Amino acid sequence: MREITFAQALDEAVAEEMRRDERVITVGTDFTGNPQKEFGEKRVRFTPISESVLTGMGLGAAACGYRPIVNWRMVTFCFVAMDQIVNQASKIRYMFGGQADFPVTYRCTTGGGMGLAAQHSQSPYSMWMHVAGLKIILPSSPSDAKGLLKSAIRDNNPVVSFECSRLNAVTGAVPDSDHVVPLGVAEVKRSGKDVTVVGLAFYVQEALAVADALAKENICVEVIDPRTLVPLDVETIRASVRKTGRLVIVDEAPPMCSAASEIAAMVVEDAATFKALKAAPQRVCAAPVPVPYSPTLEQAALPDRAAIVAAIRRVLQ
Amino acid sequence: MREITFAQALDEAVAEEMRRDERVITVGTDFTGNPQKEFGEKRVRFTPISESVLTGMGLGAAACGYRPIVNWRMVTFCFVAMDQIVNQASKIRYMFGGQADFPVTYRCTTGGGMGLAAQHSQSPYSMWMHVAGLKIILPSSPSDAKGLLKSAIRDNNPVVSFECSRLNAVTGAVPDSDHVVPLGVAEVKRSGKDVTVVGLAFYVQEALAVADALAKENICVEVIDPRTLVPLDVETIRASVRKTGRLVIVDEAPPMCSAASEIAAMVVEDAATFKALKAAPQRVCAAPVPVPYSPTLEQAALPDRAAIVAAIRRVLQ
Amino acid sequence: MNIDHITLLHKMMLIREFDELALKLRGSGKIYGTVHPYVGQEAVAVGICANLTNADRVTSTHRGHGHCIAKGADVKRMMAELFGRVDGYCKGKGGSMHIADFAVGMLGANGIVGGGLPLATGAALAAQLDGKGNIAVCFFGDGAVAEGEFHEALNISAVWRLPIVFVCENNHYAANNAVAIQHFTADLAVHASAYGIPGVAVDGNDVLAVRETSRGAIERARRGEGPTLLECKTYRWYFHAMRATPPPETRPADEIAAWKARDPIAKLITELISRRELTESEVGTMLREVRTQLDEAVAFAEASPFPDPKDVLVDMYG
Amino acid sequence: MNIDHITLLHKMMLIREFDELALKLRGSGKIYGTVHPYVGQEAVAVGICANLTNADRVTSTHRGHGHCIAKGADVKRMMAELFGRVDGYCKGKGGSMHIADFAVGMLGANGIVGGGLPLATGAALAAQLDGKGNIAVCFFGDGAVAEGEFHEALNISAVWRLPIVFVCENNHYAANNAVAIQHFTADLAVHASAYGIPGVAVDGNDVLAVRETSRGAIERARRGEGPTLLECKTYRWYFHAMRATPPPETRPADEIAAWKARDPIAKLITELISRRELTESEVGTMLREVRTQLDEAVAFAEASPFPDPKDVLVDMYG
Ligand SMILES: Cc1ncc(C[n+]2csc(CCOP(=O)(O)OP(=O)(O)O)c2C)c(N)n1
Ligand SMILES: Cc1ncc(C[n+]2csc(CCOP(=O)(O)OP(=O)(O)O)c2C)c(N)n1
Ligand SMILES: [Mg+2]
Ligand SMILES: [Mg+2]
Repeated sequence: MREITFAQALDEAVAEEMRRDERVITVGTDFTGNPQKEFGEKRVRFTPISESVLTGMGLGAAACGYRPIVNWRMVTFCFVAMDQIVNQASKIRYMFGGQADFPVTYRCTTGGGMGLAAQHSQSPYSMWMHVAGLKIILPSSPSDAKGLLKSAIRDNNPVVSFECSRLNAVTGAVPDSDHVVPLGVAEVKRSGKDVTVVGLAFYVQEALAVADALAKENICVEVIDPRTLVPLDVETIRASVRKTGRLVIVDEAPPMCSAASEIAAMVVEDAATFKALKAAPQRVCAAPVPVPYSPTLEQAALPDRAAIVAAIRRVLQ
Repeated sequence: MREITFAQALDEAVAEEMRRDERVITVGTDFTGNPQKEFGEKRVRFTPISESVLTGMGLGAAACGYRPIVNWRMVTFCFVAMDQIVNQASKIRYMFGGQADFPVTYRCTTGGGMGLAAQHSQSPYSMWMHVAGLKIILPSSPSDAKGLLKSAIRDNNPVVSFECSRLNAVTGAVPDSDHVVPLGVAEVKRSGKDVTVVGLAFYVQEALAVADALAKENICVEVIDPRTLVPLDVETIRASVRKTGRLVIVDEAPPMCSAASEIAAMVVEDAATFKALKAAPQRVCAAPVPVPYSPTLEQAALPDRAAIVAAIRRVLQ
Repeated sequence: MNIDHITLLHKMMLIREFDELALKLRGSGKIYGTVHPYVGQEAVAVGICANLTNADRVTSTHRGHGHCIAKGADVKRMMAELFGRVDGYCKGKGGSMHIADFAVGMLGANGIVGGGLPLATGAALAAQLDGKGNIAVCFFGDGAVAEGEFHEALNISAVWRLPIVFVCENNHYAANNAVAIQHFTADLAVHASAYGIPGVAVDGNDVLAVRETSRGAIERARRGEGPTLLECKTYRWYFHAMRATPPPETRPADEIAAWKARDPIAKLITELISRRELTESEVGTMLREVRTQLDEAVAFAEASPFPDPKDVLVDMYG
Repeated sequence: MNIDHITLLHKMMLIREFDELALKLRGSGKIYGTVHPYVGQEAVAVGICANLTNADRVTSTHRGHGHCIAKGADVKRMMAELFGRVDGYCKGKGGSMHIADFAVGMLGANGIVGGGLPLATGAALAAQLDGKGNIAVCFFGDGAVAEGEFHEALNISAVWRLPIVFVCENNHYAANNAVAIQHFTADLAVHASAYGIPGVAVDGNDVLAVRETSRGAIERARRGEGPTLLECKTYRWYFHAMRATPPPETRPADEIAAWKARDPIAKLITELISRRELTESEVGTMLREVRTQLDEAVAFAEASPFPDPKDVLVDMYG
């Protein structure tokens, strides 16, 4: 298997799917590499800065037989397009009684940790999770990035691909063949018996690092990556918690109504899983503030390994 | 005390605050009654259908000494203005280091149950809760509606007022004097010892009705109305759960990453409260679909008293 | 007799009678939710759709019944949708504001002012990529012109020379707000010039004029010469929308009377009679036929069952 | 010597040297995040702000350093902000893309393309309500013209005759996309006509022309006659933005050379020397003074502490 970066893996996913199916087209204000060279100016389109029309345009073209990939770039920028996401994309299939499919993929980057301040450091996936009707992927490794994005492009529904910026340069092995990771399947990234840590995106890597460190103290951490936020693989997470009896969730979004809240809620509302819980589930999230610019404050605002360790120790008490 | 409707209570709040402080102005595409008559065309402005510019305009005018009330009408319509809410209103104070205050109030209606179908039946408050930097009110009675909206208008921060449409015609006693309900204070609407039911908006009334019915079976339900979603009065809810050991949360938004998820998560992550829990907390939410039009489907999609009762029985088992 | 003209008249009558009936049925509680009557504006949808095939796509608005019927949707299934029944176009999930019929190229009504503009632009992109000379038409009101999506859609369509016709139905009001509250000018075709596309205004109460003028714009789009902004000046006869009861009228009585005197249906009838393409008695027959058709639609809707609550999760994903 | 002219030159120099320095400091890691250099466009901010007082408000963009300095912000506190220190304008919370100085009427840079337009419109509404003849100015790029918020802001400002000047800094690129990718025409002042407001284009590299032309628009706004769209044609000398390292240049070399030959600062110097308002040696002195001032700003920034992590929750609510 080749070692490639997260960013390369995503590019490969798009290129392979464009080769595989000529109905796949892509629009955005910028692209890595020069996809127009291979795929032409019709299928790869540079656009004005008009995220709202691009978002609806992707949906409209999807309704007419194409499989558009709309690149919002930073998640931040697509808030101007929120109507087309919330009022159109998520509802259109159901409210029209299933008359048509809408195979559109929306891509954007997420996350802080790079000194980009409030507007350019957001991780608001839970806002999309709340809106019934979208599928959502959030990969944490090059291999998952490629496999999930390929599944997203092949899916017949609007899928939002959240791509964590801090992972861009991370390298990892990616299978050579047509590598597809199904939507809705979590992965146990490391198996353990003492505590379940559910990490998201960058924090999967951080949780694994913490697990390594705690192994030296004979604390056996199970690390789970949901990989897909919608549909969420509830059963894999619950099964892990039933085994370990302890749950820590790590994410860089602020806690309130976050993916971490959802994971906590769906774990505890299952009677058997609740019964198996030996300690109060803990969320390790960002401080409830817009991400500040200064490195000292940004570090204080975002979760770090120490915070993960502290939460694990709390649930082990 | 007078008995007035929920809708009247909200109108009174605006009118009284406009009388009290001439910096209060209001913009929207429509108003109930004829506020221009009393307050003039300068302070009460009919607008083009441009929610995005109205939202930012409210913020900009707030930065310059006014206290605008921007009426989005249905929450649905403000998704076109989401950039100004998420990227500007919620972040502007913090990211500018607290240089200025932004006393702007955004009003909108929420909720289903009236045959208005997917786009016009939304209750997406959790999307705003997730974004750090906004305050949020969600009243369930005429008295709270008036008192909370007055507090919102007097608050020096962007406050979003979610106003449940199904409550519009509900009447209730409202104190005559300058009636203000502080932000961030939940209310125990009915005291009980067996189970804590946290209801939101319309479902506070429904929870109270269920509590009445179950009282006949000697099931003693405590009903809590958070009233303000941000800041959320965590302690009142936790204290109730520590007393009853059981928690049911009722809301008409879909469950995923909802206010109900947040309430479940923040209850269970407190060690003492977790310890006091005798059963798995239950969420009673809408089905994870856009609200359908047909009455049979809409009823199936939204929570009802039977679902609340069933959840209460589950936690009492 | 000119079959095309008779078809225009028939469609306009069908729209009018459909919406008159829908208002009554809303009043009696058979229809739920909100009804936005299209009465008075029939010439716009009918005149434009006369130039379209099923392979051409349209997007519509909250006031969508007219566009549906003009594009060829079946009034039976429309009525069943308004009744919230399983045989409705959306199986009862959509209702008045969300009727779509993809089979005839009707990509849906839309409850969001301006919300259909991006979707139509996407349909136009698909048509351009298909390269078969099909086009997209986007209907929207004068109110929608104040929304940013209007501007974004025109801009990108102009830059990409998309095969699309933007049809602004300027009925001079957005809900209760007259056009002067919304815009500097009542002539909304002026917006075209900044995008370097033709901006054309037409009497939206004259179906033959609408058909003729829009044909130019549509042919232009089919030839790959890009978008047109077509403003149809018209007026709605009734209130903006009705739920349980009709809301009070807030517009000047003389203004309403003047526009009613310019009834697009009466105008076409007069024209066709004067051309001897039609007789009074044929008009009567046609109206009876339309009413019978609508009675059947109501019977169809009544006979259709309500959706099974168990199906609430069906149709979410494809 | 004409004090006003010298002030213009001084501000332009200060902006240029500030941004040249900021790029270096970004390269050396003293500054974090992204720096969007304003170099080449100095005449726009300086020419326009020369007509404003602290009671007039401006909103800015991601490329905001020039607007800050022109509006009267202190380079010391700006530099401290770029360094992420507590004495920065935002106490280190904002950084380059979010500098604001409410005391001088600078309502903030903005990381969202088009995001400042609604805010400025609100400031204009406040000014109109105040009735004291103050105004708002909104700076934005050619890229922002494609966003819906541009259109919404112009429309409502026109309908309400708000005292605002919309300043489009047309530097012919949005990131790497030339204006032809974004718009039908490179002449963006054309958008004014649909709103019934004046649309004026000016050489954005000629500070005296900018000052003169914008004065007209500003006085018009002060008199209560409503908004103007002012397009300033200019060019940025460098890449769109720099993080750790400068990105490659993608624009044609001859285009860059042609615009550099029209350096707004050199142009003003030549003009003032030819008018005998300035000598070469005075220019040298001024440049040295500017550099000293910036050295002091860096020293000030270096001396200022990083924010205490414990203060992460401070400033959230008022
Ligand atoms: C984004 C948005 N804002 C507000 C509304 C509420 N609304 C529904 S229809 C309407 C008026 C629309 O006027 P116009 O576009 O002229 O269409 P008309 O009703 O005249 O056909 C308004 C304000 C909405 N549906 N969507
Ligand atoms: C809504 C939004 N979309 C995209 C971006 C990313 N972005 C930042 S600056 C920029 C180009 C802006 O071009 P222009 O408005 O011409 O300003 P200039 O950079 O030329 O000064 C883009 C696309 C953004 N910040 N906001
Ligand atoms: Mg209208
Ligand atoms: Mg530019």
